[in-house]
Amino acid sequence: MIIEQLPIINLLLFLLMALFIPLLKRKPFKITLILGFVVLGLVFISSVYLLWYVNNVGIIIYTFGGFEARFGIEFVVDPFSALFTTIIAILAAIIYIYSSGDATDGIEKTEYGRYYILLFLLLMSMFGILYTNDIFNTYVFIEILSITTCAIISIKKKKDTYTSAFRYLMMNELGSLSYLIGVALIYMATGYTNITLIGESMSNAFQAYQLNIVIALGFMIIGLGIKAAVFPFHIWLPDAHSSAPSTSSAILSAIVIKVYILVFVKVLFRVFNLEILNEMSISTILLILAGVGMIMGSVFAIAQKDVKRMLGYSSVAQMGYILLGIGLLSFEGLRAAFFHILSHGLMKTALFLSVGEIIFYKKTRKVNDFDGLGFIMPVAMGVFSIAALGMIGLPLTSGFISKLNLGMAVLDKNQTIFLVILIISSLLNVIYYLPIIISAFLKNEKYHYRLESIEKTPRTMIAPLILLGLLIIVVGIFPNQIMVFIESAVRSVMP
Amino acid sequence: MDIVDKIIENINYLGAIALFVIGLRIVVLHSNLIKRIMGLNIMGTGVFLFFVSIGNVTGGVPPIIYPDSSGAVYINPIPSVLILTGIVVVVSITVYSLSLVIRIYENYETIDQKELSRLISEEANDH
Amino acid sequence: MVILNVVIVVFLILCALAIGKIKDLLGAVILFSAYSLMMSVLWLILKTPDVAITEAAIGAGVTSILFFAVISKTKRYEK
Amino acid sequence: MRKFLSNVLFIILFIVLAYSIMQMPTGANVFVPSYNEIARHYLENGATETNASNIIAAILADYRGFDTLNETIVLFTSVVAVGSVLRSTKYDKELRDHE
Amino acid sequence: MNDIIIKNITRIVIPFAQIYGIFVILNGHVSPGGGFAGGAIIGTSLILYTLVFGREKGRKKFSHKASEIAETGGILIYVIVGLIGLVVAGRFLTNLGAGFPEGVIGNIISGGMIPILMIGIGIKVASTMISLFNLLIDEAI
Repeated sequence: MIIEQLPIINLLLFLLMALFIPLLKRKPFKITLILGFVVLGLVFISSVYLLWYVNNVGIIIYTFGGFEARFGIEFVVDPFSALFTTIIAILAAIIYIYSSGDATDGIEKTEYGRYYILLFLLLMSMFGILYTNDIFNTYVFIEILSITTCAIISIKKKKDTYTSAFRYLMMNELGSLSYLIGVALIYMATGYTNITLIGESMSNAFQAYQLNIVIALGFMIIGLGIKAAVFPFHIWLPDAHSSAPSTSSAILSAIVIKVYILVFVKVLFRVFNLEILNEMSISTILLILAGVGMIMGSVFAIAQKDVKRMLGYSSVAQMGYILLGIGLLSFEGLRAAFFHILSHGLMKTALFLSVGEIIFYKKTRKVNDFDGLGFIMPVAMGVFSIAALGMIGLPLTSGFISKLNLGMAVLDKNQTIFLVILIISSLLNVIYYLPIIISAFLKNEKYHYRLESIEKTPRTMIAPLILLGLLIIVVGIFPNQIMVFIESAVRSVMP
Repeated sequence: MDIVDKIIENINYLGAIALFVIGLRIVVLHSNLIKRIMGLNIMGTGVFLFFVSIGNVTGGVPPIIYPDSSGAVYINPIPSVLILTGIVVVVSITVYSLSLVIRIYENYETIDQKELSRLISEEANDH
Repeated sequence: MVILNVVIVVFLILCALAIGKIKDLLGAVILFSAYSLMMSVLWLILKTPDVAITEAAIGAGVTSILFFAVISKTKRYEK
Repeated sequence: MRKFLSNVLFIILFIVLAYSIMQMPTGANVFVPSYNEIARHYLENGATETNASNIIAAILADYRGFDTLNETIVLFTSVVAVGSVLRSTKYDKELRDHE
Repeated sequence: MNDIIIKNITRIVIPFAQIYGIFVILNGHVSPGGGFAGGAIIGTSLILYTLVFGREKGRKKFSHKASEIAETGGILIYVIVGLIGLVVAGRFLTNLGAGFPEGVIGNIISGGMIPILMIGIGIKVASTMISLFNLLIDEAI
């Protein structure tokens, strides 16, 4: 059946695209771009089809080489992985169209080929991480992801990108090796690498070797926490995300750290199970980390003068929101977290891409230089405003829905203190986003820029921005259609 | 001497953990970038040693099956396979980070983390 | 065999500590390649010849050469 | 002082890990949990299922072949990444002359 | 380096090293070794050649274009073998079920696709090692 082969075909399409880019070096670059777009389109169609299929027919289990799952490697496409691969495909397609507008800021022309190779390998590894049902296979995919994420930062040949990429790489590696030693401990206690089998034998192992399982979970949480920029481990993020080219920042901030948090969810709920988590009172630790992150991320963001650094710190705060939803360990909490992964993905992509356009044409990254920009670049600034209002949590945007859900989930678990933190964090968001919008639309510009610059903006850059703005509003007005898929994803993770 | 016997019995695990911790210490505390990469390698080999010790069997033989060698006890082959993959991954990471070190040295004339942070903050103040 | 195993593990730990302490990066790389070689011997003792061959070729061979190449491009002494 | 404190921290980490490992079934024998039916299956049927006498190669390239594919992709990625950081200027010139 | 002893010894050693590497790759499924180890041995021998005879000669032996082809070629072998399994037996990377030659256990020709994959891995590792080394030393500061 062809439908069973779709996950591996998705991965192979990305891989073959990456392999064929060097062969197209002598041809005009447009051919590569169009081919890449075709690949992304095919993958998008197949992931949407898979999403429909797993929600209506049943989950797909694919084993390599025709062996039983426990002997080989297994792919599982369930509502969880199908939903998030679709989201990644949408965001990646939008970012891809934007980046083809010849405005990948700071990347030399000779590096375009390599940039797209790395981009497709990055997408492949993220799809693989979501599909695979094997903790060691996850590790290998995570390593591909680590190298490619660092490489799409350091591809911009600037002084500061090298240092931030190096620091990011070191932190990433500490994370990977922590994850790997967690895998080793789990393998030692259970003897499996397949997630389903580990989940079945985990309760027995926990009875026998309690301390070791706790340590394994600790290593995995720390390892994935470093990679997902959970609060005390976030120190690499602002440097890395702000020095990267704009399209890379959008990918890193909107997609990559989310993928790590999804692995985190998989590890928490599938490798370990709810009983063990409750017994270890892991919920409290996660909630405290989330609360501190939500406040501190926003506070740091207020202090920034550089727009991209500000957005980076804002991501730290938003990861706190997602972690809050996960830390509640309840159906509502996980639903809110998954919805926020989607809505934050949309909003952060919109913010980074619109800022990227502003940086590309105005050559400034200072927050103070945004005065009067709303008249010069109405589209970029308009989308920026919609996304920023979404971040604040205004009604009619997707951010409002996720905050509403999160608040209800918090109340459901009687953790009123976190509702207060949520509101404080939203207010802090107002402090750093609103002045930018006000100064952009209400103040007069300090300097005179020629109006022609707007006309030069390629359509491939404007269209994705408008699409993102519309998506944010549409998701905010009609959340129920998407909630169906999210709820079935939550049910597949949390039985 | 019970404890000494216990240590000798578990020497490979203890060595693996010791190497992991020493490597971690070098990565976190050392300011020289090349040393940090070496620390990463040491950490990696620590984890690999841990894995391989899981699969070890006293008196076992490597899992290569000849038709006439029935009755032998083989070691567990799975950890070795995972490690073969892991070694190559660590080499790739090492090379990439070394290339970054070359570029950092070219731009800042130093490979010392402390000096590097000082130079970067000075530059930020200049702007 | 057990004694050899213990001796090698102790040697590895001492090597790792020395890599942390030594100021001369060239010396550190030489120590590192000795470390890798000992590691491959340890893997022979643990009956994983495949890993031992790979470690000897990649860890002791290629990685050390790459470290040497980078040190020749940058600084030899830590200060 | 700071160095001393951090050293103490690392030693504590080592002791905790070592203590926890001592609780595990660390004996190098065939009765540990990791030597389970999967490992036995590989050793007993691996040779006939794949027709390779080196079981490690059989697992590497057959049972877990997909891992190995990923790992060659890691190598490919590292070449591209290193190339994007360090491109020999000479090769650049060759390329420019070619165009 | 301009030392006649080193040059002559290298000339003698390198063929043996390379043959040994090929031996390790081809015997991967019947004895310890395999693609990683053998590829690394071949890569190291090429690095040795470049170190002794200089970059120019090293480039001539293993040009940039060749390394590029080898790099994509290694993965492509793997993917094509996997796709054969997908088409014939319905699963990616199927071995004996997809009709790869079984051979006699213990012989060089046995194990179905395993030797083919090992050759692919070997090519990939060897070319990666040499091209990474070239990139690192070619860097003009």
